[in-house]
Amino acid sequence: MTWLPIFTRSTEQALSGWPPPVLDPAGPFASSITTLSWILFAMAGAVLALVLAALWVALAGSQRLRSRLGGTRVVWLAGIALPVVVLTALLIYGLSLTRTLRTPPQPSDIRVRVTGEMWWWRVAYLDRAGGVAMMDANEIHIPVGRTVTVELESSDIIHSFWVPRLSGKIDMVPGRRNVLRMQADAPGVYAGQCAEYCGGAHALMGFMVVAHDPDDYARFMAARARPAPQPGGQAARGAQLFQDSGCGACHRIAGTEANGLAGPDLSHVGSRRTLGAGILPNNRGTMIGWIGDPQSLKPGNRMPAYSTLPGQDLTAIAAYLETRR
Amino acid sequence: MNWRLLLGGMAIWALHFFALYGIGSIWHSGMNARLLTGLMTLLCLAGEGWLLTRIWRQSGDHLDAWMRHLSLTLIALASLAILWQAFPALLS
Amino acid sequence: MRSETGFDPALYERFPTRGERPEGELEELERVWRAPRGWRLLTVVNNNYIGAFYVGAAFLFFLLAGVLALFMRVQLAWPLNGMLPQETYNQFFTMHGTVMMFLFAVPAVEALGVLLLPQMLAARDLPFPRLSAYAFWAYLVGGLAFFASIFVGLAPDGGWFMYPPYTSISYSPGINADFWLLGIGFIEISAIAGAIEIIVGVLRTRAPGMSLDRMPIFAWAMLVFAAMIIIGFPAVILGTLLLELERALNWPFFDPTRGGDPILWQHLFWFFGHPEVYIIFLPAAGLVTMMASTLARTPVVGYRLIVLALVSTGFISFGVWAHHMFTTGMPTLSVGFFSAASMAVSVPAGIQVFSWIATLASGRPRMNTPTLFLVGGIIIFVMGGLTGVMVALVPFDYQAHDSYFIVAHLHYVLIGGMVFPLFAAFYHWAPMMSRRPLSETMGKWVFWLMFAGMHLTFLPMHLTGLMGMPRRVYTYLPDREWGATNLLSTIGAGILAAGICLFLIDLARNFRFTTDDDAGNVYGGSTLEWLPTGLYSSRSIPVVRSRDPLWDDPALPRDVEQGRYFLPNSATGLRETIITSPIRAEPEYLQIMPGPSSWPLFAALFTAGFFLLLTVQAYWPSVVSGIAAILCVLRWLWETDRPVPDREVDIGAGIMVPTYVTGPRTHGWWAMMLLLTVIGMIFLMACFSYLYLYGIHPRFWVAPPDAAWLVPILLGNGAGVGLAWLGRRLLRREKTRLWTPGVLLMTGGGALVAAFAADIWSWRLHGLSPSASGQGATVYAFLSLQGILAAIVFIMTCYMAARNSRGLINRPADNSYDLVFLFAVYTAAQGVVSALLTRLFPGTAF
Amino acid sequence: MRIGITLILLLGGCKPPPEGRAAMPGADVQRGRALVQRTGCAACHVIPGIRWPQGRLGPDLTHFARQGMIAGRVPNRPDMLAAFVRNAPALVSGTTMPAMPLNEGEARDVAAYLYTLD
Repeated sequence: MTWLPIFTRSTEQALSGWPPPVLDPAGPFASSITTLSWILFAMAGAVLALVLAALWVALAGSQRLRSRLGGTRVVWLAGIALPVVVLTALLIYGLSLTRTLRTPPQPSDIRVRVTGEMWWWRVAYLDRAGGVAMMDANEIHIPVGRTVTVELESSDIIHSFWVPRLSGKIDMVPGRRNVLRMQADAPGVYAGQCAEYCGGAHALMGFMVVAHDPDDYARFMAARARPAPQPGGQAARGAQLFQDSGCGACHRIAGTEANGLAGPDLSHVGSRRTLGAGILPNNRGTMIGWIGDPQSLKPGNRMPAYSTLPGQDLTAIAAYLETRR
Repeated sequence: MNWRLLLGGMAIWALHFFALYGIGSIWHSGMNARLLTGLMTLLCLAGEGWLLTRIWRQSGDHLDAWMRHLSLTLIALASLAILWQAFPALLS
Repeated sequence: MRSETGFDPALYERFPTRGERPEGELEELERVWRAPRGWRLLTVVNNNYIGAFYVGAAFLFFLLAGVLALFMRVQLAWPLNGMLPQETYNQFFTMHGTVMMFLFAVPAVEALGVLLLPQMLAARDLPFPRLSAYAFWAYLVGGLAFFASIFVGLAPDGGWFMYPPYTSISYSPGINADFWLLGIGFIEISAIAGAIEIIVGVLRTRAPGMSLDRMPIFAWAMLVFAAMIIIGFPAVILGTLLLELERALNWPFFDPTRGGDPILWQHLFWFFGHPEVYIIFLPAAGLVTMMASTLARTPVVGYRLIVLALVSTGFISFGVWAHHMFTTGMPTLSVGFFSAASMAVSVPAGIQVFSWIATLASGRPRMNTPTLFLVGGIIIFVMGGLTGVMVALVPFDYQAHDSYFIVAHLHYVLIGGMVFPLFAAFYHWAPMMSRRPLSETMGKWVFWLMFAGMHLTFLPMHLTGLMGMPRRVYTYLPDREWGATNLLSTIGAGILAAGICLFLIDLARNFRFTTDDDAGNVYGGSTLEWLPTGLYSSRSIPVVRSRDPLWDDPALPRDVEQGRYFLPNSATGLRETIITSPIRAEPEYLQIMPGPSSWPLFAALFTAGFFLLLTVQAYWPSVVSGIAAILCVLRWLWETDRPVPDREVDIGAGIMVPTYVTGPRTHGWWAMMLLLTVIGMIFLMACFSYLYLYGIHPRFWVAPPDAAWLVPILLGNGAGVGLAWLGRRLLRREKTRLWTPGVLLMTGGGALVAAFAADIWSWRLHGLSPSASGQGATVYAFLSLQGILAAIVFIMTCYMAARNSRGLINRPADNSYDLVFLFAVYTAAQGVVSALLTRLFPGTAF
Repeated sequence: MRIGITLILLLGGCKPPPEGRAAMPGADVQRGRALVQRTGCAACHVIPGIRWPQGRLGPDLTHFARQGMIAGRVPNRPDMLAAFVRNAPALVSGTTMPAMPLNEGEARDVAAYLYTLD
């Protein structure tokens, strides 16, 4: 059963698990690595076949073949000359590809700063000057066909940013700012995951990258830039409860008094595809369940349980958060 | 033959490697790093060559001959590794 | 034939000797080497016993860590399995990696070295039997206590790599991480003690005539292995020391907000951690080479190329540490260097693989159990090596790093490169120390179960990794399609485990430990360990004239057993072995060896007590235990290095060698130089850390104290060395008062302590606090190292003064005195260098 | 063959015919299950057959059909259950169970699904 039917891969792919994301790239940075991967697999297959054949001859071959194999000449040819030639070629290829992948950010790139937290992702969209244009969490929206510079930071311990279908991974190291470039060539949702062990809920630290058509992207960003509507009815009561329950101490909601920075920014939580850093679909039930008892869904995370709130209140808060799109 | 000649080839590789690591850490990239890397590589390859001529002239009994061959192959492998080591800077 | 030491090789022609050996020689050898019985067996120091205990203990840890792996595999069998909670899983995978690497792999190959090397080299024992005993007991007690932490939920959970800041006090406040740091730091000491022993053993206790080109390949491999431990382990010792200091005293080595850097740990850890892989692989590769030759009944093809591979791996593997750090954001240029070195290090591996194949091809291999394990191991290792080449390419590593692809890669390399060869070796060498060989029939079952299970477990993991599954996750969500391959892996793990269980049954049914009536040369080996042996090793020590002496001289076993070679008796009535020259193995002198003693055992127990009590924060009991450990070590040393009545003895065929030698030719001097290399490497790593942190965060740095402080520091260190040197000179004078050299040495030790006091005082007055910045932390780390050394020198000088006052010093020169002198010279030099470095670089320029 | 029939009969015997109180004519169990997934009920309840999530804020629903009362206050009847899943606070004031965005038909489907949890 698929609980997060949000990744853009067809059903057959999802059923068979093939091709695996690393070999199913969706952008130029990942696909250059995929090409390299296939070359490496071919190389490995050929060498393994050679070794197996040689072993076969050594153990069960005819006397004539065995005597040809049983001398230092074989060591010089297959053990030294062959690896040197193959490895030199691979090294040159690998180095030039590394240089391409590590090209410094260009001014034309879209800039996003992602900060690793235990165990979620803080996302800040940057403007040309490097100022923060918009805050979000656990979801990165990018336009198709444009290169995105992701600035990687950490606020606590080492994490690693990895979206297999878009690019390789780079670590988020406290005290440093690493840079990764990625690009998606087709609209879709691409799963990402923390790849560096960061204790506790490391296993449940996911996120996603959403690639939009350029027009769609412009509309999306414009919609986000508009101030959220005043909540009415149940949502209004939820807004009051949100404030009274102290949620604002940890969470920020743009345009309100809630300005906490300890937890994910909730200004646009209603439009996110997932909750709990990529692990739950976002709907009324999961939102209420998450607020009521986050520890049973993601053990060890930093959100305290609000299980003492009655159902109406949880519903109201969830309804309020749903309006923050 | 002695230990110094036997391990000399690889010792020069180590010297070259750590020098390049230092250069890369200080300058990261750019012209300085490439020039220094090239210079260091030439120096170390020359060192291997010098060692080669010294060992070439050695003679002696079975053990000396054996160690001489071993040293020469070590020098060859070290030179290859030195050359590869210089690729990242020289090819960029 | 040339000579290395002035020994005339023509004398070898006197062997094998003719004529009857005198009555009672063999009985005396047996009496001298007899092992203690009953409870006293705990005091045994002979390599046959210690080696067997050691192998057994290492295998026990293999099983324990394997059980942890099975639990993990069951937890991962399907998505969201709830068998192991998150915290427990994190502790399990940390312990699995740590125990496999530190408590199984390294000790296992070291144990094989202790067990096999003296036999292969036809030495009576390793040169420092009590040190082996100490290393073994320290390892066993420390390892068991460390493992027990998992039963009380106190096991570390930071991964076997223990990356800060996760393992710093802020994010891991419990004592779990301290268990790792102190437990492993302690076990590393044991590994280093073993490595020193192995280097001296291989280079100085070979049978006469066994020149470098006639050494068994395993001896070459162990030589490189031990040298790599000497160079590599100090980095992690320093790393654990720094991290423990950060945790206990808040010295910010790895805290970026105060001028530290978490990546520094990764450099220190992997500078040890990658060579570690080759440290594990090389000895096993040495065994493979020897077994391939024996099983195919043909000399090794490409012996010289294999030595080339071993030596070059020893070097180049120190240039690949940062390929574990490609994704940390290192400069592109540096990343390229490490990629290139990673390519270079695979050339020697290729040489070895094709040498093995050529050796098998040139002979007629029989398909028995060791051959199966050998060939299976080669196939698995080649597959791991090929994925290794893949991840050595930076772009591919960006995808594969920290994914299950790496889990597959490393298990292929380690299981193919070490575990399968080890099982081959179990079957191959069991007849050497068991009355019965292991079962061939069961062995084949064991092999096929392990081989199939291994592939079923780890082959799908490559795909799981490419599907995007990261390592070290306790569970995963159902929507990622990782379920099928994970289930296969779990089934495979069960099959692998079944194979190992069958091996245990085979062991229980057929293995019967013995030192004298063993099953013998079942596979027809060519090297000296297959000579008939007792606890004294072989009856006499043969002259080695080729690489495969047992094949080239079929009469050798008989001649050796009839005492027709070197040292057919106990020349001095004590335990002894011949010390030979390092290159040509010419006899130099007779080493008197210590016998059984309970002091190494007590020293190990108290050392373990010191570290474990420190972990649970019982500081005073810990100090008491530490002092007790020092006293035990001194007590054990007290009986050694005594004057010998016979200055020269006949070691066979009228060849006379001295019994007491001093200076750079002695095995003790070599061991001390190796120990100083270890300490020097720790210091070098501290210098690297200091320069590295300056390079990363110069803005935290302040000007050093006034350079005038260098005067007392230099004077104190100079005076220390001068006084010790003077004492050494005075030993030579017959007329000197008896106690003068001891007092001079002790005063010299005092001067070193005074120089250290001046150094630390200057920084305290200057006001730099160790918790202020990376600079403060590293400066005080230098001071801590210097303080420890100065304290050790002072204790040693007091010990020498005590020996002197009891007339236990040899004149005109004394080995113990020389060793203390060497240590003091090193300490003074390190004190001067660290004082200069911290004051002159970067000085006031930043 | 005969053994097979016996087995089928035996198995059938294990599952008694639906009791009167759980009879829900017209409700679609499959749709109910899909709705349970869509609305995220499992974020608070352990529900058999749903692997993820398995929240523990609310009670475990493993044997829900056997339960006598809903939330310990209301009799476990189809009409009551359908009303409860739509708007629990209206039936049981102070309950943590929130009102869910379901229409009446959907609520009956969900209730029907819940009665399959025996």
